[in-house]
Amino acid sequence: MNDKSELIISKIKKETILSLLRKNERIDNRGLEDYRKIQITTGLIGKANGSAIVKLGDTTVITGIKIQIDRPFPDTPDRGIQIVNAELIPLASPIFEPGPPGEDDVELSRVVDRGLRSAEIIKLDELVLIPGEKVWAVFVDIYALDYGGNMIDAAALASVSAILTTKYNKAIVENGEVKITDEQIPLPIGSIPVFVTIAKIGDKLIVDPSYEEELVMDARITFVIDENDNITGIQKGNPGTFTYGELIEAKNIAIRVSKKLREHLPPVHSE
Amino acid sequence: MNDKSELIISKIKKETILSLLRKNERIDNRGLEDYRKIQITTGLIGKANGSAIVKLGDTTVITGIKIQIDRPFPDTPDRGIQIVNAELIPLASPIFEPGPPGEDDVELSRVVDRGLRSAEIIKLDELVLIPGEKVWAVFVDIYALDYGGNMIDAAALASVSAILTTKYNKAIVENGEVKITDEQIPLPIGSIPVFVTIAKIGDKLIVDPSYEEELVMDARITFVIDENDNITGIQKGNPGTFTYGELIEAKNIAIRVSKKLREHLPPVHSE
Amino acid sequence: MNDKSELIISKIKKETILSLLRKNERIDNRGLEDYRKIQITTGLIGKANGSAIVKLGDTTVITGIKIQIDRPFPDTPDRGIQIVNAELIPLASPIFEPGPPGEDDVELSRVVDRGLRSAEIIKLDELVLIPGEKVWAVFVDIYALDYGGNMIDAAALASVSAILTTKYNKAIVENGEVKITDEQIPLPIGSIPVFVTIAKIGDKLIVDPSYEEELVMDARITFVIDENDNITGIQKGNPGTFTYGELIEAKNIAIRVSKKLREHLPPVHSE
Amino acid sequence: MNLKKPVKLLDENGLRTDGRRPDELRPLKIQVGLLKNADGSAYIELGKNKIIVAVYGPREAHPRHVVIPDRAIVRCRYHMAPFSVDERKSPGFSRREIELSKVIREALEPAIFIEEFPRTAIDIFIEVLEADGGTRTASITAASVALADAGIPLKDLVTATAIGKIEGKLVIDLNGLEDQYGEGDMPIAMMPSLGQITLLQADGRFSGEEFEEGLKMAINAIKKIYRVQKEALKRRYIEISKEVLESE
Amino acid sequence: MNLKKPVKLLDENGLRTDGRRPDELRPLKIQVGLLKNADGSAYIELGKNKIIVAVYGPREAHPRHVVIPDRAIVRCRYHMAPFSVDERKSPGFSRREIELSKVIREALEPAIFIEEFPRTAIDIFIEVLEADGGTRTASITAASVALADAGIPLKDLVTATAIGKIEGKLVIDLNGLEDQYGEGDMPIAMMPSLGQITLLQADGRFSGEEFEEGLKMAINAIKKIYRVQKEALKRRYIEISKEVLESE
Amino acid sequence: MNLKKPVKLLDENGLRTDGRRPDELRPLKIQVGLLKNADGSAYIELGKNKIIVAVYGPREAHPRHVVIPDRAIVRCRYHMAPFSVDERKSPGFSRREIELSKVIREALEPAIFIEEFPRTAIDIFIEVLEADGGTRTASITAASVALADAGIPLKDLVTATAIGKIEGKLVIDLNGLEDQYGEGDMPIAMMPSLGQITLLQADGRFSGEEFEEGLKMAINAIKKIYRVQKEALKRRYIEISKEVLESE
Repeated sequence: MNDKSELIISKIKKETILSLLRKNERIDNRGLEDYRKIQITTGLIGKANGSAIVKLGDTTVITGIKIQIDRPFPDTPDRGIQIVNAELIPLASPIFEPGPPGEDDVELSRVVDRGLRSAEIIKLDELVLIPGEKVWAVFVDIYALDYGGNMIDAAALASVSAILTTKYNKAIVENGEVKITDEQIPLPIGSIPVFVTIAKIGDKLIVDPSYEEELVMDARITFVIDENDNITGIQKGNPGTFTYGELIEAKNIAIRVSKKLREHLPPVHSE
Repeated sequence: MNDKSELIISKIKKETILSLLRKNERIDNRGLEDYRKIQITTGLIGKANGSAIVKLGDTTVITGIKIQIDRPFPDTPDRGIQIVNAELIPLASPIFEPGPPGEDDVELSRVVDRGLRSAEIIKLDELVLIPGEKVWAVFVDIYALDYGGNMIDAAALASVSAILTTKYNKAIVENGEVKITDEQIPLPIGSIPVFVTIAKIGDKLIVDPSYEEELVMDARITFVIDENDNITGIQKGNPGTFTYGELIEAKNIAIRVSKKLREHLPPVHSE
Repeated sequence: MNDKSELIISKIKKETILSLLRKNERIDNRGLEDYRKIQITTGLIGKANGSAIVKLGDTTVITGIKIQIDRPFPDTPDRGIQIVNAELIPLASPIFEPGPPGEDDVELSRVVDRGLRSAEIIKLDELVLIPGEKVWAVFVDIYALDYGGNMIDAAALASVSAILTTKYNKAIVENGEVKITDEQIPLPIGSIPVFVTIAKIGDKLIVDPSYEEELVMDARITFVIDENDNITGIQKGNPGTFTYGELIEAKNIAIRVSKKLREHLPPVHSE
Repeated sequence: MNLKKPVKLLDENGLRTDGRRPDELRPLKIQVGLLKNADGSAYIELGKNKIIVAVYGPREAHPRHVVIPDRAIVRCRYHMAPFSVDERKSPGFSRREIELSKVIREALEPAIFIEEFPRTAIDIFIEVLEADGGTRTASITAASVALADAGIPLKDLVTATAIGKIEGKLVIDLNGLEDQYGEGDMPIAMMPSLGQITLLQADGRFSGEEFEEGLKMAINAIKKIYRVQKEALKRRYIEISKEVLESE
Repeated sequence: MNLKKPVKLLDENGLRTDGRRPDELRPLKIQVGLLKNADGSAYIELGKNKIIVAVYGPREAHPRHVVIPDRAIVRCRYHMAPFSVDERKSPGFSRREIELSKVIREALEPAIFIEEFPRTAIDIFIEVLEADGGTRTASITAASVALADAGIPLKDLVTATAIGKIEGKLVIDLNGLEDQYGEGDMPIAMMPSLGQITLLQADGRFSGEEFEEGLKMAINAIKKIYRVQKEALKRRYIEISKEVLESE
Repeated sequence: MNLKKPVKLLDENGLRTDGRRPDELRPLKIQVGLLKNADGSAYIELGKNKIIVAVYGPREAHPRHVVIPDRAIVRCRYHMAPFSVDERKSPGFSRREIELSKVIREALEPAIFIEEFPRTAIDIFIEVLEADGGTRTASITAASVALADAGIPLKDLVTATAIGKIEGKLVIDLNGLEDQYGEGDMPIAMMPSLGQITLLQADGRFSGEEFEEGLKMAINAIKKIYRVQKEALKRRYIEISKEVLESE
């Protein structure tokens, strides 16, 4: 999204966004702390262990989960593996270029990965079959399908929803041999994080920036919030700045908004 | 060969090709179903298990075969491995660019690979040493040396000729251990495919297009034909089209021509 | 350093260098066989097994050594592993471009590697733990930090100094199991090579060319010399030429100069 | 193709593993214009296959050296999501995806009036979300609808299906199981109204007669799929018309 | 974060494994202008961290398509030497290094008057020679000094540190051990005189109160580091002045 | 170099494993102009080595930023076919091939009047079809002939061979076995008429005297190879003359 700032947004529209904000109004009539319409569909992809398509306003993103047996990393022999991979493919927007993942894809992957990991949504220590030898590896693959702003929150919603509804075949270890059974079981779930991204435009903080708002924003910050209002992740983005006061305010907004956002998530171990 | 259409062919030459074809004649005096002169040299490369250099008119291509013991693919534990790799290197033509294999290289590799595989020219199930553990891997490496049109047929001729004349050291399994013997044996050969490429220029179908003919052709289609006139592969190329009738005609030509082409192949298990 | 010749060096400076040389003088007042000021600092990097920063005039280069247990190469089951990797990073000079290692990086890596290997400075046959299974791998990573000419000699000085001062944990093999002990031991050292690079400018041979001298030189040649005045490596570079007589002279200079250069090396097994 | 079959692909009644007759297509659903950013888009479900296609263009072509002075360049990127198949696929482009991107592009380009858009690029992005045999043909079917949705003038839609051979018998529209264990697979794309075939591939083994019969079966099936394509486009036009009327 | 701790990170006296108090920084040394080729450079030692930064620019930007007509582009390349860490790192860029290059660039860019240098590039090259927790923040601290050394006009220096949580307690400037086995890590960069925060990340788990308290602790520590930065620059200016005087 | 020798490399009569005397070259065959597309080409067989070289140019250089206003750029790509060696080689470029491409280019460039062809590129493509020690020197020998065949004006041909050391004795033109188990290898290229050495490398261990003696031996051998090069070119000119005459 490096190039985004270069994209043309008409001067008039920019002026409109800014002058509305001065009155605490937004161009699409939302309140400053309102998310756009959220629609979550889970279980669409039959070959995936879990999947979710999230529509967040004009942004659409899909996450698919595949689970398979793998060798653990040498430094964590008694933990399963979680790998998050996000791609901003050119199908989703004229601003995404073909080619191998760039720094925006990498940042998105890593921010979602850390947010999931800090919350321990997937209890990796319960995914060990033979310590040091065989563990479950959970692949979380995120693809943008239509980009209309606030990719992080949409990608995180899709990923959390897919994880919560994932099913995989239980495996048992007998005499040092792993056997896959027919029993379908859900992932062991720890705490469930919600990602809230706040944009700063002028001196206003707004939740869930649309693409047009992103084009005029100074900076963005994402807070990852757990069920107990703890912060399990932060990522500031864009070359803009926040004051101490703005950060405290943004944190409070994020905690407040996270509760509403959380209601959209599918129930744990639902299908 | 994406760029080929961009290469300049003089308007006069183009007109000549087309007006001759209207009289069922070709610019190099061939009949519509004639191949250019074919010359096959096998066994040139001492360090390869098999090799063949094919000259097909102005096109020269070399295939070398290396055979070594490898681990089978997890989903085919009781089959040997066949890997085909073709490269259109810039040595062979100003239209081939340096750099990693592009889509033309990949298409050529895959078309030859599928044609060999469907015919089962190499009986992969006879190349197993220890099922799931050790099998023979056959590497078929194809390099263009001089490009004068109809790469697929030349590459296939070279590859089939190299396979038919390949020798490798027999291995025996004793007490679960593989031992390489000094006995040189040929590959287990199934049916032998012949590739026939037909170009459509205007409403004419011609066999074995030269480079100049490729520059004016609308479309090409390759049929892979076995000893019993079965079709074991098809690949249509170029953004042109065929009618149903043209395809039937092309198929009949291919079967007809394949018999003559087959006579050029070295005898099975020859050196 | 492909682009170096393109860099602008003022005509006046070039003339100055050449006319001084005609009088056997150099622009920085050195004699033709003098090295610039050499400063070697070892042991700076605590996490490396060995390290050295070398300043050679305006050139600064760092080598770090990491040693770890690895599987030997299949064709040398009873030898440890030596891997040399050099990178001319854009931090060090505006003439070094970002991106994966280019041909200059690769040449530097390979010249240093061969020079170390021919001298057998690291006795690789003493680094075997379980033949065919486990050996010590010595990674020699070289990074340019400031480029002021004669990278090969600076890189080699840094690498030799780092190797001579490397310490690693002794391992013992008990019942086919490798155990790492707490005892810190030095690498087994064979003969110690010194790299001497000579530039040819007009008909003059000068030692240790500075960057400005490299810009006007016709060719360069590096001799690697051991303690007994044997040549254990040569690499000619740049598209210039030498006569037979010049090569004999260059070899004699290199042997002569190597003795002085050798005095800068840290004592074997020092820290 | 050469693997041991775990199951019989045709039962005693001549029905296939999913209950279809030999000449029966899988359930087919096409949805047009669902993406907001793309100039044209389509989503296809064919059996368990789920594929989304976006078309951008005609638009400025860059880098400059790809520009062709007297026509548009057509580019195509066929990609399978890592979770679309049984074993997770690595996210990068495989050799198979590179080849299919090429043959799909060559199957679609003949239908486009590329001379009308000199110096531009038409980009076709295909993402396979779930795969179960026949993704290349379903991709072509969907992509030509997406091209139409983008307002790009076409000589005809391009419609595709595959002929297969299982238990020695020709069948239409192979599913994944039939593709893996059958004796032959022959994907075909054509411009149905013009009778022009734009893609033809095969592997496995077909006699000359099977080839001719298979082509005929495919052309019949293609006519059915063509109707579904046109209906999907019609629904989309009605939708747009409504939106336009409502916005006035 | 989630690994079993081999040691207690705070002892009975509330001291850390390296003997520091919770609010105590590691020994810090900054050296300016040590590289000859770079337009500006800095070397930082923070505890065991050893990092070198070179700045080139403003200079001609190429390839051309990256040029921005009304301002400079800022590029950043954060890299760790293979020997800088416990297990040898592969020399190529990891995903971590790609992300950190981006966030470091975004932390520094707000301080630069980029509008004053249209159509140019400012390149920041960071090489971590030894790493022991906190390399991104130490890199930012050093890089802003290198930018100043390059004579690039800055709104303020950028100064960075990290807040961590060990044994349930907030501490400043995590070392490698604390980073690996602690319960949280929150790197922060700011322009101290302007009170503008330019980087903020966190992982682990912090309550809202801890977040507020941590930010305050960080701002205090940043003031101390800021002094060290300014002193290092002052030393450099004196050095240069001497050189100039001597050369006259 | 350091491996245990499986065989004695010199027998009691002072003959080598392939029956040669120390100063004897392997059988050498050069064929010129065998490729139709290339502007110049040569095929060399030296013992079991089989190498083909194509030269294109002087031709337009692109991408543009590589153009040099006052001379031609010379580019070289040395590649070994996967089947050219004992163990199948991966088809991509190894570090060895990258280095050899560079040193071969630097060995040939001094012979080319590059100032006569400003703003152009001369491309040298080398494909090793079979390798058995000495491919770099055989490649140079063949490439200079291919350059001449392309009609590019040369100051002289470039001719190359290698000196080796086996069983403590200097020998000429190492074969693969001698290269692998010998004590030293010193490839040399020169313009024979001009007495200018354009490539010199060595590894192993040579005394100063061995270096001098080796150089002399190489220069002698190079004269023999030079004759073979010139004869091959002469045959080609006669061939061309005939073709021209016949076509008249």
